[in-house]
Amino acid sequence: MSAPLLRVENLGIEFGPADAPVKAVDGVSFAMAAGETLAVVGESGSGKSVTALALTRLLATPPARYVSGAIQFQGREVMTMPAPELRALRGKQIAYIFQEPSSSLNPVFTIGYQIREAIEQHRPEVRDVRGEIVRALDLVGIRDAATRLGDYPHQLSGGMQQRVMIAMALACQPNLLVADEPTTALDVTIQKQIMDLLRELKSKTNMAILLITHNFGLVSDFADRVVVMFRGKIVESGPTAEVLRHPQHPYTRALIECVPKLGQKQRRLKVIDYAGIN
Amino acid sequence: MPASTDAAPILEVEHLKVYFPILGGVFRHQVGEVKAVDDVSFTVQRGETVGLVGESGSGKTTLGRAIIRLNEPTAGVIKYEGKVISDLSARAFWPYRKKIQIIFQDPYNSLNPRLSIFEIVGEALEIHFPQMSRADRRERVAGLLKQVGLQPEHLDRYPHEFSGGQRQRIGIARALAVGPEFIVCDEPVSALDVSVQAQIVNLLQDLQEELGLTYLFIAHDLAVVEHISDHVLVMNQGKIVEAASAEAIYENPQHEYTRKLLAAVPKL
Amino acid sequence: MNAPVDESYSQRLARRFSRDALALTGFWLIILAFVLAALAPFLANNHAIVRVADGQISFPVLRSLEPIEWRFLINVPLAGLIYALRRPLFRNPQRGGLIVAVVVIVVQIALAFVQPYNDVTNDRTRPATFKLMPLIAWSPLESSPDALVGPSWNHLCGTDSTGRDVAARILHGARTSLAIGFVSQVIALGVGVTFGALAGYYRRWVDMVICRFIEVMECFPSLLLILVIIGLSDSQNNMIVIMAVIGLTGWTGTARLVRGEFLRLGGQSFPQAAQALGAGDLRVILRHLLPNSLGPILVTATFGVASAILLESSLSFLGFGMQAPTPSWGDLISEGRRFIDFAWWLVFFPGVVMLVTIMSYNFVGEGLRDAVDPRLQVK
Amino acid sequence: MTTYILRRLLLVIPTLFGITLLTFLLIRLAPGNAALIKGQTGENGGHAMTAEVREQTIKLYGLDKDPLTAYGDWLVKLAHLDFGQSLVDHRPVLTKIRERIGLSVSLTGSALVLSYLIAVPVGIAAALRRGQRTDRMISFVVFLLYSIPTFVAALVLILLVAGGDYLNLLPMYGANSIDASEMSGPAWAWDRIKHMILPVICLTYGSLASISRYTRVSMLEVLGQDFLRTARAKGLSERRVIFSQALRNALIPIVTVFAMELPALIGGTIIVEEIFTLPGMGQLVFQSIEARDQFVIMGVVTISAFVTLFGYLMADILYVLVDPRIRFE
Repeated sequence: MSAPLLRVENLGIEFGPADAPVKAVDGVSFAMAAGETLAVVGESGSGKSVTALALTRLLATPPARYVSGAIQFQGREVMTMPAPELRALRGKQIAYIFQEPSSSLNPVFTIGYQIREAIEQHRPEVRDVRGEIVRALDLVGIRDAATRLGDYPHQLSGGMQQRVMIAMALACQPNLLVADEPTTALDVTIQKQIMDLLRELKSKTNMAILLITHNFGLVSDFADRVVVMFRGKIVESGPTAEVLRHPQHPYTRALIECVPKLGQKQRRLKVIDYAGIN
Repeated sequence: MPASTDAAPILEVEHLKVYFPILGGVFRHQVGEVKAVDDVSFTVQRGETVGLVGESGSGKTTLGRAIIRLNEPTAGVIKYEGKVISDLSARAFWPYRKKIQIIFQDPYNSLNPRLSIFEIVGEALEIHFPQMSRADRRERVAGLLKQVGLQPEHLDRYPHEFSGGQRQRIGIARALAVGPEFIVCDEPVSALDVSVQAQIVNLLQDLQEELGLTYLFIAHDLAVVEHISDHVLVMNQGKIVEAASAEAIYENPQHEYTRKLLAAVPKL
Repeated sequence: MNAPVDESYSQRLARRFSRDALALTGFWLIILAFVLAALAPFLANNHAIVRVADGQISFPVLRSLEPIEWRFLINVPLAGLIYALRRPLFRNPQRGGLIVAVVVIVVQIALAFVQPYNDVTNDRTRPATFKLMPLIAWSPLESSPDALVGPSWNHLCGTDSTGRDVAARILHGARTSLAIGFVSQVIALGVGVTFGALAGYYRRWVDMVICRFIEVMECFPSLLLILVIIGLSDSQNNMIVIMAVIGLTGWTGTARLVRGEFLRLGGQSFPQAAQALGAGDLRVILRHLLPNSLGPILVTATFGVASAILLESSLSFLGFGMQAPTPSWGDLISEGRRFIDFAWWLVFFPGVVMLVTIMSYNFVGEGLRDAVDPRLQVK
Repeated sequence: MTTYILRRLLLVIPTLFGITLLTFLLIRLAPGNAALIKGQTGENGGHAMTAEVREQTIKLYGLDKDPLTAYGDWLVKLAHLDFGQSLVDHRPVLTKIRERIGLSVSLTGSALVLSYLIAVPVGIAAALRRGQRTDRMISFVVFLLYSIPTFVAALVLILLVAGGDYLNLLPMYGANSIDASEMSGPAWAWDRIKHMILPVICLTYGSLASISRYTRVSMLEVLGQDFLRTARAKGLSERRVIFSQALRNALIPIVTVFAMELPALIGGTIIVEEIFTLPGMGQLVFQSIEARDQFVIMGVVTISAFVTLFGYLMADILYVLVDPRIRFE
């Protein structure tokens, strides 16, 4: 295999006062190959979202502080990248979709305009921007795309809003899509639609996906590899099937076991014994 | 339906409707109505857990709130221990507030941030047992905290000093303070991490065993509902589309919507 | 995020507030202004604080005090002392407030029988073996032979057209100005909180009616309304009338705010939990909703005090000020403006004092707003 | 959207009634008139009331009738904008107001525009540098200005730049020079502008604080929103993120707060017109209050309230027009 698409090494991010820092991310290292799907699984406060935002230095400093580490995307160092280059990376190479589609879209601009912004920013060569926007909306399964261009975000349902977010992210054909809990705010049936859409898009393009989630269930038939985070550290990583079937780390095991499973009625749920985790 | 139906049910809901008016037009007159709960009937036996599952907007929360009279029913009858409680005045309903209680979803805004844990849990006692002395109240609240897995030292702390799971325990202690028989659990674990969710679910089950409580357990997570419930009601657009035992819902779903819901749950 | 976990809401407020240097300075300046105003008779008076003559020690300044000043000087330290000692003194410290109230009322009744002295002696000129005069040895209403003289050691801020000491008048006028700001806002708060709470809690038609009422009141420019009310009434423009009129025309902002807070908090589940427990409306309002709206209420009240002091000065300028025994700062400034060409001190000193006070209130308000508004917290 | 606007228009009706009721009560309960109702003759605030004045007062406000009929009659008169005649010069109140309203409107209008032009950029600058020295400086300066009573500022300005001992750049008082009637068009306009500079400054500086602080809060609120993260993640420049994405959201509430400034500005004209002897509504109402010319007072009060109400109405409609969340409901 050639050089990895993304390599994160010893990433460390802190919040709070310098004398009593909260280590949100503590020595995290992982790599992704082009076209690969990697899932980062962890509970709230595990540092998974912070890691995702750090990939293009989207965390505001302050309050965040990058204390250590290197992030290489296609061989280029992101941590020291000057601002114009960084902006060219964001959206063009690495695109994001977020947890809450309703607050992630600007309420005062039409969805067409918000997609247009991305295209105009990164693909100035495109002549027929409108056609490109319609194509992007078509791709994510929004019917009558040409007439929905002028809609404002609040006129769409949550699932539709997330589709718009995906269309916006894909409009510049990024090499990496970071999906930060893309379905947490949505109902299960909508969640299934969005996940099916992502799976379909993944098969169409050679885009790598970094899926941030707290739900092991979403991971099993979606990700190639899994990284499990706990309190800012990676406690386990490996191929998805491997990790799910034979979790090595007690935290991973406990996390999988404490979730009730349909059709496997237990009398009591397993509870994570934090004292037993190093 | 349960095999042992000889005992009278603790709660009977018959043809319950909760409609909210849609005001519109220049004069804000009623131009329509949201049928949040639309002709719903079911019964709950003493000591069992009935799970109520549905997606957002299905009316499950409105149904739960109607039982404890946080929403006024539009039509239909709610009977508690055989007595109709849905048409009681606020004053006449008051005694039932000791018997029926509720646990809320969001552990972050269900506790008054300006009150200490003693004040929050003790308020229930202040309201229903005004003759109780402060010392007795403190003792009782300390006991309740222990019962839900917190320390009596937490008595004089404030909500923001607690984690989400601990707050949910405080909410449970508040509901237990008046000694209820029936508790509406309105998505009590939806906002929690999976590991904390397991703790709270176990706690609820322990309390049920210990105190003989009856639960109406509302959630959108089918797996959690299946785990905790004896019977499951599936709600969609204000109606109960399927009611069956927890096993049957999974083994042999009857309604198309239930099947769709089951299919959408990611499998590990 | 970086906050210590074990601090209460008010501690968190205090911490955020005290990070703001301007607000903190403003806060202490206001405290200073109130202390100076309370101690005005001891700071500017023609009675000596201590006087030794004919082998006798006397404290003439005490004889110059009005009954109300006596009450104030006895009650405030007394109340403070009882409150400070409530833990060692009482079995149940929670009742401390009640005991303070009882003691204060008893003292009030006792003092009602104290006859005021009507003492017009002037210790500045009276001979004595030893005397300690106040910092400013002039009473606010006393005329010296030197009219319209500039600042000097004798008259720190100069004298006015009838020879009265400007510094003494500013110091005593502080009471009037501070009281107007404070009392009028207490009135405005009372009305505003009541209407806002009713509208935000009961919603529906109550809200509808109250919102219309607020809108009606807001359509009248308050200065105009106050002028008309005072202009059309025949009563003497005493302090109470001015305070009441400013308060009764200035409550709409508070009402809107409280209404908004109640609507917001009503959507959260803790008031609903109380209702589910069978708590009555009054309990939900007073124990759950109101305490959680206090921060923003405090903010508007603070800004309100500043604008009330300004408003009163405008009234003085227009000739509709009050006829109080001691003039407000606004009165001093508008009296002085006729001589502004050559006696700058008449406007300058009261102007600066008023400016600093109003700014202090505004900075405190601004600091509080930054501290209480969760929407403004840095993410 | 249309129903929203119609509904807003409809809500004006109860407010209008409220305004008329309040003004009616003000007169009815004024001590002098209260005495008249009881049939007592006597003094009205030191001025002996002539029989003719008494009669007019009784007739206009229906003091001899029961309150309800009297209020009805008062409403009918209001509908015809009949405010009666001035007690001082016996001219119709409406005519007197009409002569003077133009000046006051241009005064408040220019002050409003000017304060927006200054305060909005200042507020944005403060928000972007929150907690830094610029923010604190701006905060200090706008509150310093706000804390100066209008009349003090006016006196100082006159002393410094108009006709006083220092600079003599601008006229001290009046809306025009004495010889203005002989001036040509442009010269007359320039003369008018020169007369307006100081009054407009005096009206403007006080409202800088509220508008700039409002802008700051509005902007800070938007700066914490998730969609700005989306915009940054798209690769937009920081300038674009703030001046296109954030500002558009922050401005929506700001453009509509102008109505809240109106009452303060109208109050301000009383002082400013009095000091600069400008023949506007503010001066009219002040002189009328001093002369206890109650018909003129009530006319001005009612019309000011109507104007403010119209401002609120415009603000609300503007809000609907600029905020897509309401526009497409």
